[in-house]
Amino acid sequence: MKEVLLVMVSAIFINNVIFARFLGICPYMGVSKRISTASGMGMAVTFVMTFATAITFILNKFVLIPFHIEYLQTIMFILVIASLVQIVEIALKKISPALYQALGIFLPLITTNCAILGVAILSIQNEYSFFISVLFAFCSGLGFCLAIIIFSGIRERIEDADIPECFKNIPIALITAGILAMAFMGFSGLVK
Amino acid sequence: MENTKLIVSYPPYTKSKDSIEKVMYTVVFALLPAVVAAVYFFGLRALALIFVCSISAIGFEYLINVFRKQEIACFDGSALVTGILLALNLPSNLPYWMAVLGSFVAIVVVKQLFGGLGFNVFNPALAARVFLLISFPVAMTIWPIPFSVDMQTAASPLGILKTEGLKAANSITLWQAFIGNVGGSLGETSALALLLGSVILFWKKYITWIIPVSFVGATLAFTGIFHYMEPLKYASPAFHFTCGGLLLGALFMATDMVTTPVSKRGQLIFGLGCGLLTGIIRLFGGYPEGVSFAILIMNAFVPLLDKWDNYSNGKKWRLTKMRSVIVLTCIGFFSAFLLYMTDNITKEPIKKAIERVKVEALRQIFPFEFSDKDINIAFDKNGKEFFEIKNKDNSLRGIAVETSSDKGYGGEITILVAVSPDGKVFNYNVLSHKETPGLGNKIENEAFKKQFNGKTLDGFNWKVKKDDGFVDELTAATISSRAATDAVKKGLEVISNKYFVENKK
Amino acid sequence: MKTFKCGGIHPDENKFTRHLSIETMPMPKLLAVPLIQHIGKPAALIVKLGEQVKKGQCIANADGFISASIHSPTSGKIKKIENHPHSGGKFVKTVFIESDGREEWAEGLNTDEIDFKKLSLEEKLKRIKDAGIVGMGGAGFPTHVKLSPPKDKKIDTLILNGAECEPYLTADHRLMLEKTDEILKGLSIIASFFPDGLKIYIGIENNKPDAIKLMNEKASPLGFEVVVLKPLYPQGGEKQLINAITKRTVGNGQLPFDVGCMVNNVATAYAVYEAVCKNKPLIERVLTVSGMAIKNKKNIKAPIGTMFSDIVDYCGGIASRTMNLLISGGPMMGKAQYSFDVPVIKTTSGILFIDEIKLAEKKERPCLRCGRCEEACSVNLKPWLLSNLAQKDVERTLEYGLNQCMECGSCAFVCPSKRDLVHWIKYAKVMNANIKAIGATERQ
Amino acid sequence: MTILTPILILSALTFILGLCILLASKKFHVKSDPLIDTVILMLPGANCGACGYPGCAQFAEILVKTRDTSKICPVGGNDLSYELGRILGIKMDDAKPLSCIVLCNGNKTTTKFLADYKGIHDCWAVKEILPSVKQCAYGCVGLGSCVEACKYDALKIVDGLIKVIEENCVGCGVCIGKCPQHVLKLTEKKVKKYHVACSSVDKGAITRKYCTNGCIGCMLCVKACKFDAVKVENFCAIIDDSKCVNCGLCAKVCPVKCIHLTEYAMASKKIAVKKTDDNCGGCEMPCSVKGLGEDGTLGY
Amino acid sequence: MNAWKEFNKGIIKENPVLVALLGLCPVLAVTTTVINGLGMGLATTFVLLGSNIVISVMGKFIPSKVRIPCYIVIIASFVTIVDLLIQAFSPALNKSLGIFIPLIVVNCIILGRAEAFASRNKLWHSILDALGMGIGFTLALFLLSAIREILGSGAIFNIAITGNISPILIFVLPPGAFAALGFIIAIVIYFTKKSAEKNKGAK
Repeated sequence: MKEVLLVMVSAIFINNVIFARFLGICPYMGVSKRISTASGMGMAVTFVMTFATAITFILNKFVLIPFHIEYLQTIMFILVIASLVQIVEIALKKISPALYQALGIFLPLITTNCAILGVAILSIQNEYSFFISVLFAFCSGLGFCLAIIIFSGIRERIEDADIPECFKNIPIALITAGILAMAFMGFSGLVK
Repeated sequence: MENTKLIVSYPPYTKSKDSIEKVMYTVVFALLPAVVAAVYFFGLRALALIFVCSISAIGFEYLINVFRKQEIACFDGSALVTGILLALNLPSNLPYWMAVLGSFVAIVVVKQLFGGLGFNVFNPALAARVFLLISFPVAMTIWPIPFSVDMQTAASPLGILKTEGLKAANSITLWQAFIGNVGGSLGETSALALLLGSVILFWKKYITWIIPVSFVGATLAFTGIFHYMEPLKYASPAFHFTCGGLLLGALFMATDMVTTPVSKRGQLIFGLGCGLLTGIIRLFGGYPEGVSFAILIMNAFVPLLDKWDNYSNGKKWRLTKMRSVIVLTCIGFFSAFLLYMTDNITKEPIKKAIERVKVEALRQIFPFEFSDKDINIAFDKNGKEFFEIKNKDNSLRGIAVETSSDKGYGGEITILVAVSPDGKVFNYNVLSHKETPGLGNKIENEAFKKQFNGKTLDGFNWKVKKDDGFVDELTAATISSRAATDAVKKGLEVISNKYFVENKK
Repeated sequence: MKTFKCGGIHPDENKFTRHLSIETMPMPKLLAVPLIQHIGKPAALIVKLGEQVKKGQCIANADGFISASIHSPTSGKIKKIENHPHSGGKFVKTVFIESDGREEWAEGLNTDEIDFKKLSLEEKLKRIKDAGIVGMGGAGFPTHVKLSPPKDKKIDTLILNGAECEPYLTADHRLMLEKTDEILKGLSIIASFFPDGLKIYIGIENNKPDAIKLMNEKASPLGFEVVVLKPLYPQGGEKQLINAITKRTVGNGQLPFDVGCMVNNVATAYAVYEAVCKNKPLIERVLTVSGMAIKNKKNIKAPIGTMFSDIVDYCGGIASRTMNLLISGGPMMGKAQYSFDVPVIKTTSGILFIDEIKLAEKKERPCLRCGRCEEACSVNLKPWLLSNLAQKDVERTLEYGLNQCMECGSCAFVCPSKRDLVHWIKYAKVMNANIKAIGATERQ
Repeated sequence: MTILTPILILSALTFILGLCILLASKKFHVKSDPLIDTVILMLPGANCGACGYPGCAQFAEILVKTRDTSKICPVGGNDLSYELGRILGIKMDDAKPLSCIVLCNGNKTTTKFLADYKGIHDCWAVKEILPSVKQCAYGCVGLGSCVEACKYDALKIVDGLIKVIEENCVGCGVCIGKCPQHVLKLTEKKVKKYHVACSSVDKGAITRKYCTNGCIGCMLCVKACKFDAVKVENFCAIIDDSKCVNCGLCAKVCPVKCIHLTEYAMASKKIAVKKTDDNCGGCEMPCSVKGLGEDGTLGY
Repeated sequence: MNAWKEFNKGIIKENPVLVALLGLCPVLAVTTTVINGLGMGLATTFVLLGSNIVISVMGKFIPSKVRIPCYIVIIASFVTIVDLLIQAFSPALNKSLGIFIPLIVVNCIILGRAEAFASRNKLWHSILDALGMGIGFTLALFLLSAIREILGSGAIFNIAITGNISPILIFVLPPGAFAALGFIIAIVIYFTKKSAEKNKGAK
């Protein structure tokens, strides 16, 4: 039980996927203009990340290791993730157009999102068991969600402040992310 | 009568005498007791530091106003308040250039870049303090002792609690901490002065009572629960109340109007959140002082706390036919073939590379030269790898083993220890660590490592000087030094019970 | 001492003219009577250019349900009818009457007092309607409409509003001191419109002790209860006064008669007395002339239609060259004027001449999100949120209770950054009305 | 043998995944008309509502469904209509390019200011407390509510008066509704365009008091115009676009110089006219009319 | 389009990191020292070059429906090659870049250039474009890592230069990375806007 708690707290707060590991910065900067799109993106990333980590773990355990083709790890993972995203998207469009309306536009963005592949590879490198690595992926997704929702809250508030001309949107967003990362460093060393 | 030029604007025409200048200068007035206490305890250097911070804050704001062709608003007191608050957060012996850098970050980056007064999301003084704390960990965590004439330094009560544990921290009486006769940054030591100053703010209603009360309440509750559960391990809430930056943060930092929620409900959640986070970081976190981080994190939640939003619509997506399956498959086919070939070519080099890294490490820690051939890898019962260096007549010249200790400040430290046949340590080499750069990573440099040379397992107390061992620890990195000593000791134990016990037996 | 529970501010009172008794102003040569002096449709003109009219003769009839008729304040000739500046800030069709000095009343008007008990309800209502009586507190809602609320609404309390919380203004205060009996008669006339068993209060703020003492002596025998109120702005507002006296809160979108209350201004009660007992139409009113920049401050009873310039001459002219703010009404809810030839109308409760207000310096600073305007708002809205939304996305302001705002000005008063919150809220109201109008035209 | 294992595995994986994608797209196929999307891509996408529909997407949908030739996107103008027609296989009638003009010329020099207004810089906000910042209550207030509304930034404030930048104006008409004084008007983009730059309905004497070149309703232009394209309605002259031939005679006779000429370079089709005494042949008009342009051309 | 303009555009005018703001993940993560920065830059350039060549050659055959998975597979194979090469020949670089080498696959620049440019243009232009983009990317990495190393750890190419003034450690840590990149991009926008006004004015 303690180990589960450990993994959860470290994945969400300490080595947060954005602030400590620098994974998934492109969608983080791109999609966080408004809180509604940001939360949509957060949920989509969490969902796909958990799903992808589960499948890549199985793939790794039953295909890569027995056949000693670890070097195919990157290509197999990314292939699975890309196709998975496309299939999920088509299914979503048919089953529930409303949910698709909320999450649909983010799915193509996810294929080029470093966080998904990053978390999958990290969970392999850390040699977690199946349950722990899925939990790790889910909590990293939550960490991403937490970071992007706070960030979009701030960006929406400073949208019409008179920021100097050359600092509008992306540079000021980067500086805000910097200060947020500084704040989250408070959690470092939390887990003994 | 016709010629009088009438001014027309929208009602109301009489306005209260309240203004931004009045608010800000009242806050400055409320900070005076803390400033006086600081100067009383830490001498004129404190006054100079406060002066430097305020002047540079106002100066930077003036430059920004001129640069962005805005009308000059740097004397409206907000820059002065930020300057003083920043100064009260710093140790009194901080070099001046760091203080000026801090006020640059506070005024230019955190406040003006976000759009100036009223638009900044993070509390400028606080963000600057955290910036300095992370950038200069050494300078910011050494606090001069009050009344000390030659600037002797010691850790703040919280620092002692974090590194030495409760026993040492209890030596400071609560009353001393309350009036401020204890190590710490300028403003946070004397709780009495802070409370005195805040009375005027409460009376003139410039700060709401909700945030300070909920903030301090949540912190005391959190620390209280843990104190109740394990009185030996965790300090009492009273200790947490008087020591550290809790009061300075709750009364002056967390109640900054611009960066806190407007609605009462939002302020309550903000206060509770700050209190909880402070408790977590103080009891479990890496940094001794949690208030600054807690408030910064809660500042990020403020837009959400009083957010309002409407939902935006999505976009369509399209797909086509069968041909794609075939093409995808053959691409997969070709890439697999390509990768197989590369793996074949690079398989040996990779193995050799890993070998070379190990040999490289070995060569560094053994004082004598040896060729690759002399290395022989032996295994003990539970499969632990040992590197034995053989002489020409394959008698033993040295043994090396990889051990690790997870008591490091940032987590696990793995090292490679080299020992002579008769159990004396030659040297060790740190393979991986997550210690804080600049502090903990000093366990890698020679000065620290030389102490272990020639030491044997029994006959020496394998502890740091603080726990009356022989290793004198790195200043402000006691935990890392203790972890390194522990790892070397473990290496010696493993080697001794493999080789020496067998020989003895 | 009672007061309303939510919000409220304490502007400094500056009631300089509280000791000066009311002076009747001589009839000026030229009078300008605009056709909009009340809430509702403008009155329909029934006189022609150059026609000779008598004092008190009706020159424009009420047009539609919510409207009020307008009477000639003097006997004389209609000089011209044209668009003329109005104290509300817009150009309004105005009738100019040149007085011939004879002050000859039209027949049947200005009779000596008769006992109102003899008249039937319809008769009393007809007299009030014909006299063109409107709420004199500043709103200007036609009283005859107010006195006939919808049948299903039961009224059980009647409140006489003597609060007068606006700074500088002392007209109601002086009226209560000098015309106490007439006001009480007017109040009982109003009370007679409702079933008996009606509780009647008279709300007076504590800063008028003499009025409270006098009213107590005169009112208690008649069974009216005088309630002493703690001085707090905007206690004069209907919702706030009802909450202060009866602890009932008039919710969002509700009107006073929804909670069984009826509020009338002191001056309105006096005008009702004159209309019913003396059959005199509303052609003059008491107002305060005050402010640093006027030579001698006065409480005057001026005929409707007197130009501000005539009043300035009567009060001794402008005291200082740097006077640059002329306000019709109080400093909190009144409107600044851009010229002196603006006429007094039925709802002008005061004229202020303020000197060298450095409005230029009071530049708008960024909002500090201090939340003080939220505390001050007496209908608990969020003025800072409404003014931000008004600049960004006007339609959303309706969700945050824009239409509850009565523009009392408390939020702009307390704001440390001197932001024009009330102006932005008014701007939001106008834009939403536009959007609704455009929506309506598109639907046809 | 070991070479085969990775190849087989990877190919198998790609095959399975390809198959899944195909199955998924077959089973979950959703019908959607690609034509609407191509039309949406062609439209300017400013969602300005000039075509009468709230957004370009809705305009495209209705255009594709009804194939109604009268539906025009004024912003796109002729070439867009031609393009749409080609795609939808129908002949669209060409859209007349529109442009916006200001019916007021009351800037700092020509008119006096009413009072020192201190408040929100927005025309609607002024109307709440003052008839207008300037003494003329009908003219342009000049605080730029329309400038903010214009997506193509074709309007700008020049010393207290709105000035239209012809090249940028696409005639979407969003600014018309945004002006409290209704002094902005959409007119056809002709080569030369005369319009009366005033909308004050006061009598001449009063107008003259507060504005040096406001229309005083002196009827001189009505007399001068051969095509009775000008008429005066309650003391303010109005030019009827359909009848006006832009000969410019009324502008010359106007005593207060209140009829202004705007040149539209884009729409100019200069016609060289032989200058003869009796009949120039250009426009079947007796040549005595001196209204021709300086370079002897008559813009249509 | 002449060759030089094709090559040149990637470096300054359309620099993938500073102007198009693509591929920020590796840029922020590995630029703690200049060597890492350059290492990552070169690795990415190699992958970009390889994938652009292959994709521009096969551009016509790939059906539009599955073009993303195809491009990803091609890029992934190049990335794995680079990964194995680095592990073989410079373990130090491998240790410091760590997880970010496999992550080049999802680097938006490569997929972006492949989809936007390589699949539509001839081989020669694709190569030039790849080289231009690669060098632009490496330049940006070099710039950012130089600043971070000098300010953060007081050294350049791991040789200490700032002597006794204690370095500002935050630049080596994540917050410093975000802020430094933010400032650089702001300066780039400032100058591009200024030069745009200058030649607009001139025109």
